[in-house]
Amino acid sequence: MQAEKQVVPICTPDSAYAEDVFTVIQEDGSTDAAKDPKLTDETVVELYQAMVRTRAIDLRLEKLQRQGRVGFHVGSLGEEACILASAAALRPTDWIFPCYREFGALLYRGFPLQAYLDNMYGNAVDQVQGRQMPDHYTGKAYHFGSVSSPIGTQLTQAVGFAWAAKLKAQDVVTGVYFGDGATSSSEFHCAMNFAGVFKIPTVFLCRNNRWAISVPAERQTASKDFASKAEAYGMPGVRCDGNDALATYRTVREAVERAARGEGPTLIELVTYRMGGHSTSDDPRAYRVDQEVEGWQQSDPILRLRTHLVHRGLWDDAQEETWQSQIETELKSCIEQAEARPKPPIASLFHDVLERQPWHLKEQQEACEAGPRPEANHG
Amino acid sequence: MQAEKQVVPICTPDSAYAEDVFTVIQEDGSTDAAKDPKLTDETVVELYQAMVRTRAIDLRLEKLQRQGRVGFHVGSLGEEACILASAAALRPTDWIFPCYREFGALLYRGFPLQAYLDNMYGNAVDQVQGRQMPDHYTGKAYHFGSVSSPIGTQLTQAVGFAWAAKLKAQDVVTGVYFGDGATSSSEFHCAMNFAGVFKIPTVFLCRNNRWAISVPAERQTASKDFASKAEAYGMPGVRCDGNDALATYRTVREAVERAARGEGPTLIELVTYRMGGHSTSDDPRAYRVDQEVEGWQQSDPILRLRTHLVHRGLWDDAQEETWQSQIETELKSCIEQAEARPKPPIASLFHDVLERQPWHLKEQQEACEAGPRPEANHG
Amino acid sequence: MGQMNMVQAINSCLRSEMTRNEDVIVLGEDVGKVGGVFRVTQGLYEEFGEDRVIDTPLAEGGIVGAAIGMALYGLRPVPEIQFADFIYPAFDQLVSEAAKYRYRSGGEYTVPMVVRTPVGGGIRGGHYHSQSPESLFIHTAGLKVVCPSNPFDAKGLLAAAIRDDDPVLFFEPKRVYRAVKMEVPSSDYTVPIGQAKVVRAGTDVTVVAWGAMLFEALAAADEAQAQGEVSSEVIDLRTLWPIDIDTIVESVKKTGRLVVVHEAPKACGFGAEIIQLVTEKAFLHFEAPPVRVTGWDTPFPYTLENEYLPLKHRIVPALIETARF
Amino acid sequence: MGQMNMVQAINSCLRSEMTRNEDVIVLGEDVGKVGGVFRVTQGLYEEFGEDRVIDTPLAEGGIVGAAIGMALYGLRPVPEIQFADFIYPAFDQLVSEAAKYRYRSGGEYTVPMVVRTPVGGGIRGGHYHSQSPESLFIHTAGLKVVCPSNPFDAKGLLAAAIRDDDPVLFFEPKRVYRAVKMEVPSSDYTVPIGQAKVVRAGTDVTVVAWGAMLFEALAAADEAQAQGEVSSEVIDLRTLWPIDIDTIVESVKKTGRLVVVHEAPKACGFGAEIIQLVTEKAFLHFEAPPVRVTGWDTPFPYTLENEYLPLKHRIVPALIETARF
Ligand SMILES: Cc1ncc(C[n+]2csc(CCOP(=O)(O)OP(=O)(O)O)c2C)c(N)n1
Ligand SMILES: Cc1ncc(C[n+]2csc(CCOP(=O)(O)OP(=O)(O)O)c2C)c(N)n1
Ligand SMILES: [Mg+2]
Ligand SMILES: [Mg+2]
Repeated sequence: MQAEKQVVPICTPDSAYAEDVFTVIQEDGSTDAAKDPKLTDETVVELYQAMVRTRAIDLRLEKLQRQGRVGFHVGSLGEEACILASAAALRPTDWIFPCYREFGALLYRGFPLQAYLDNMYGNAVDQVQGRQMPDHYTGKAYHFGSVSSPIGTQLTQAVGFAWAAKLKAQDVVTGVYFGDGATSSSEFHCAMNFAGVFKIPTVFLCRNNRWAISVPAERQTASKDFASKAEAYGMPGVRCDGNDALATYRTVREAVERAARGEGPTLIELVTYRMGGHSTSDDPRAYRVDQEVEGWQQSDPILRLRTHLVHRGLWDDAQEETWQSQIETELKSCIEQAEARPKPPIASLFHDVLERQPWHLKEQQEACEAGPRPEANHG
Repeated sequence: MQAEKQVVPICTPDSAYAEDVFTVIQEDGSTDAAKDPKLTDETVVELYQAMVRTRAIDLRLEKLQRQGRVGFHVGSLGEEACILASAAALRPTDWIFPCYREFGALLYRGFPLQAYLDNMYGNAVDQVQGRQMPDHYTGKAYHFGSVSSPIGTQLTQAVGFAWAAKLKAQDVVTGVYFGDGATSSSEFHCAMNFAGVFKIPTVFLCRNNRWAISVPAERQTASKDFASKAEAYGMPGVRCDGNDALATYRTVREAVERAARGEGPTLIELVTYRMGGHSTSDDPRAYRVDQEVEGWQQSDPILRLRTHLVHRGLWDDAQEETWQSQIETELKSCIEQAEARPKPPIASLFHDVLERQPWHLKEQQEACEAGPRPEANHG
Repeated sequence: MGQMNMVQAINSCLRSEMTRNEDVIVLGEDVGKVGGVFRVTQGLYEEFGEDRVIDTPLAEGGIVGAAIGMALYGLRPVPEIQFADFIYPAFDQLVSEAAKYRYRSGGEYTVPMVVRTPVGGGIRGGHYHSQSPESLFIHTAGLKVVCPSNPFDAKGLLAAAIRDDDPVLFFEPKRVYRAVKMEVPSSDYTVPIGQAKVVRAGTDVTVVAWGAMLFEALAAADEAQAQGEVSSEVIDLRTLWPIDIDTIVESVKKTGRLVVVHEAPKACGFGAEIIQLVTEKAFLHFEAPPVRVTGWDTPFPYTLENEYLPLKHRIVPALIETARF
Repeated sequence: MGQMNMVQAINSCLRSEMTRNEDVIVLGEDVGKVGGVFRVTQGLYEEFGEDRVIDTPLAEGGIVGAAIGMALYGLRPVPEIQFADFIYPAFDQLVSEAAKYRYRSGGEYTVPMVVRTPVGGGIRGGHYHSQSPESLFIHTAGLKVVCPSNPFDAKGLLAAAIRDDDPVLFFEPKRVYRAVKMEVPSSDYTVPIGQAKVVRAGTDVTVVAWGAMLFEALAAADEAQAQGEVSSEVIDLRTLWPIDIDTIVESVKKTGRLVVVHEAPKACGFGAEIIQLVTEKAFLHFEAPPVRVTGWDTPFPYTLENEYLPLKHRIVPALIETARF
């Protein structure tokens, strides 16, 4: 990476994305004062560092998966601004309902990297006891939900959660992440509709990364964009440059404040791009051209924020190097730990189905524990 | 009913419905030439007659239900224009996917009243063999679907049906009926979205009758109206006076033509009012004020079209009387027939589950036929 | 104390639970002003206000999804699904989410929610107002399933369900709603989840039933006694899952015979499961093949509904034949 | 003829059915350009074009609802649900609509649709990429349910399903997708729906299995023979519903013993139904209690997946114990 002043183009959208996207960071790293969220030096550096860390973790996990050391990973390459800056804009008292690409947001809130890696390895220390696939973490203490795979289900839950807070007159906003594909789901419709009717303090964070596995955004909807779907539910919709950390921060923050004031939900379309495969199971070359990827790489969200930092004199090559090597050290140690830990015990299979273990699961646990072992277990 | 010239106000909407509704019939029965669909005398009289007939049947069925002779009825009082004029505007080659209030549309297409009443009585002659509740008819020969109770399920099916026709390059449009409440369903979202993306020749006929059982329209959505939901799916949305038969005809016809030209779907909000209870099981006085009902009664869709007929010199009291008595005669005979007919045989329970009766249903049929009879059967 | 039917008993329970704990809220289609299409929530809107008795848009997935979110927050939502037949739009939220939250989060999150919904036939509802989908939810690990047969149990079980920290499907036999009256305390009490009840002692054959069919089983037991001198022990299951297997096994060990009655279709219905659980624990005690008397493997019909339901006329011969096997 | 794995066999079937009948169309998420996440539909988009191999928006309810509409029109749609775990948003359309159309319309309308979806564990998919929801659909009158265990049957059964006039749930055991190769004719043929197959003859105990567990049952049969001199007769069910009960009953009449193996949770799983059907027809032939070897009554786990699945190590003792009972 070059720390010299450079020009990073504003997100290079194809024609479908060309209009009216809210942008703050200019090509040279400067900002439009009227739009700038005016983050402190500390906050903006922290945000940048979190984005860099998220990417480093992503890249490492992809490698571990290829080496067969981790079973699966679903990453956020290219979506670091839209994920981290939105997380930063939510207040610590607000709750995040994740899709599955937001481990960066969880870590941003202080969730230990070690705990995240224990989840990736599904070991005995994993909070979810190796019961779920990698990247299906949970972080209640961090005001962060529980990842599940079915697309969209978190949306109505995020609305119900914020609704509960509203009924209790507690100042809680929920921020819920989902993809462009998820806007086609039933859950999106139910969640947006309920949120609109009951003026629920939920901020809908649509990561429009252009792809739903192999299906392009224009196959999800004939509407002119995703933000404009808000009108059908009587709420405002905003299109925001999701590769621009400052634009994302500002847009999300305003929606959070609006929600907290009791003015109801907002739909935010964060225009970004999934630079990697859908997950480690996917090879995107089967359905999209390199050119498209290369185009978006030029407005890499990390480069864009870095240009801004450099413009403000807050970051240089030396700092970058130190930070990268700090991340490497931390990652190395956490991976070692996670790999050294044993698998969860058999008993873990049979608990937490219900609050108290019913007789049939007690019997099944006994049978399983007593029985012969399978030839091979994963892990 | 008065056949003298009278003033019938244009649908008396409360404030929520006040704006931009497409209307053709003026208070004095005249029309705005630019908007008038210019129906022939014959067509408009036929349409009026069908509306009157529909109402007479509704009223009789309500009575029969109160007398315990029919199990249930879900009627269309006040919605005759929106149902009949839309059915009239669809071409005979187009297919209707009904909600559950559209027996009038089925009869308009020539389905025998006798067959409808056999369905109401669930007797042995009923096409569906008394398997479903009253008002769950089917009319394939009339290009009319099969009524089921779950809200919204017909919507995606109507889209799939029209899509199939489109794939086969056959000139078929589907018209699908649903209520304001149904716009909250998952099915509405899926259907509108698929129709938009694939430019399916479906006309979405939203009977906004203001109520979903006891839930008012403003509890279904925070959007300014239902028509404007179309934008989220990249299709046009139209608000039309659903108590104005000519406005409805014109609006639906244009959408049908548009669909047939390959220009895709249209959402039509037909602004009307459910003048009766939700069904014979409902007492609307528990949740709405008489004033509201009375207000809407003044723009009764039948009165409005009649005023237009009188204005055109096409209808008078004598004709009305003859027509009413014709309906009565027909109804009386059909009811007598339907009541005289036996219940379906036990065998009818065990067929049509699958194409060929599998062994277990054969055994179950034998057991049922051989077994003792229950103390009482309905019917 | 006073005579109540099941509608009144459930209403009384909701009222007392909502008074006891302001985290209890009710939501669903038509539950507010009109008090539900069966009037089970009548008066709650007036008493607790529109924030706690919420008429929702017409979307079961939204109702249950939002209720799960409320439960995650710490409320105790009691969503109503107007008819069990309309629970399918919420199926994903129930099966993929409510049932799995505790397990998948390692116990971090729980969903203390009670989904109330009327089940069963007997009101001339045809395909879509008559279904009994309990086995779909019993098959789904992580849910409790309850179905009371009478007003007293309905009130006590619903109170227990609302205070329970697991998601509960609370099936209300609509045929019983107004058909049975009994003494029900106006004070609050619970009937524990997970306990069946022997409601008629007998020696020749064990009959397991629940909900509306319990009364058919009882009537059949009387008739089998009169007609064939067969002594039937009738068990009201009350909680379907987790099942109180001990009570059933104990009875079968005594009678050696088992008949299970349910309205749902036979194939993969709960009857097969109950019988196989008993087989696993007491096979050698069977003196006759265990028998199911159930709805047929067809959609639920309208006109011939009484031919479809496993009413007394079909239970009596099953009892006599099993006893005489 | 040629060696094919199951992915290739299903692909070959789709290709030949689409060639044979232009009313056959494929739709679903990612089925087009990329050929499905398991590559089952690979090449079809290029061969038949985007009108007949349709990438849809992300909405299973929309996919199945639209497919039903297409089938009503007269097409033979073959929607793909990416994983059976994601079929629940389409549950209402399947259970309330597809299953009931013929019955509720008095035979006027039919839904010749085949819903293809991968089922089962063995790919480290955790809760949501491993489920086997067959019993939910067997419980629903009006659906056929098929689950082949090998490439030859997969091709033949899928062809039969596509030509069938009833809605068919076609469950593809993803663990088998690329694990087994065998000779599969490149020409088209059908394997009739509703016929099980005895794939290993034996005298001591009958084992019923399907899909991926068939291979575990076979391996267990060999091991039980070697370890305990138990002779197992293994039946590959192939069609789950309507079930070929005769083949099973005939076998049980010979062996007197029955073990059913399935991946789905035990409670209200298909195992209980199969056993009770045999009980109803051949109770007196049981020389030992019939036994289930199934997934546990928990969500499907990740790390300990092989402890969850009813693999050989759990089937062998069941065979030996049952035989020695
Ligand atoms: C209900 C459901 N259907 C299908 C899938 C399989 N699936 C997983 S991710 C995905 C695409 C999601 O795309 P999008 O919403 O745009 O999110 P992104 O992955 O781009 O962040 C699909 C189809 C699923 N997880 N859940
Ligand atoms: C999925 C589902 N949920 C609930 C019901 C019960 N129900 C029947 S009609 C109705 C209201 C429908 O309102 P709307 O869509 O406005 O149609 P209208 O009756 O006014 O014509 C409800 C809630 C149902 N039939 N299906
Ligand atoms: Mg995406
Ligand atoms: Mg309405």
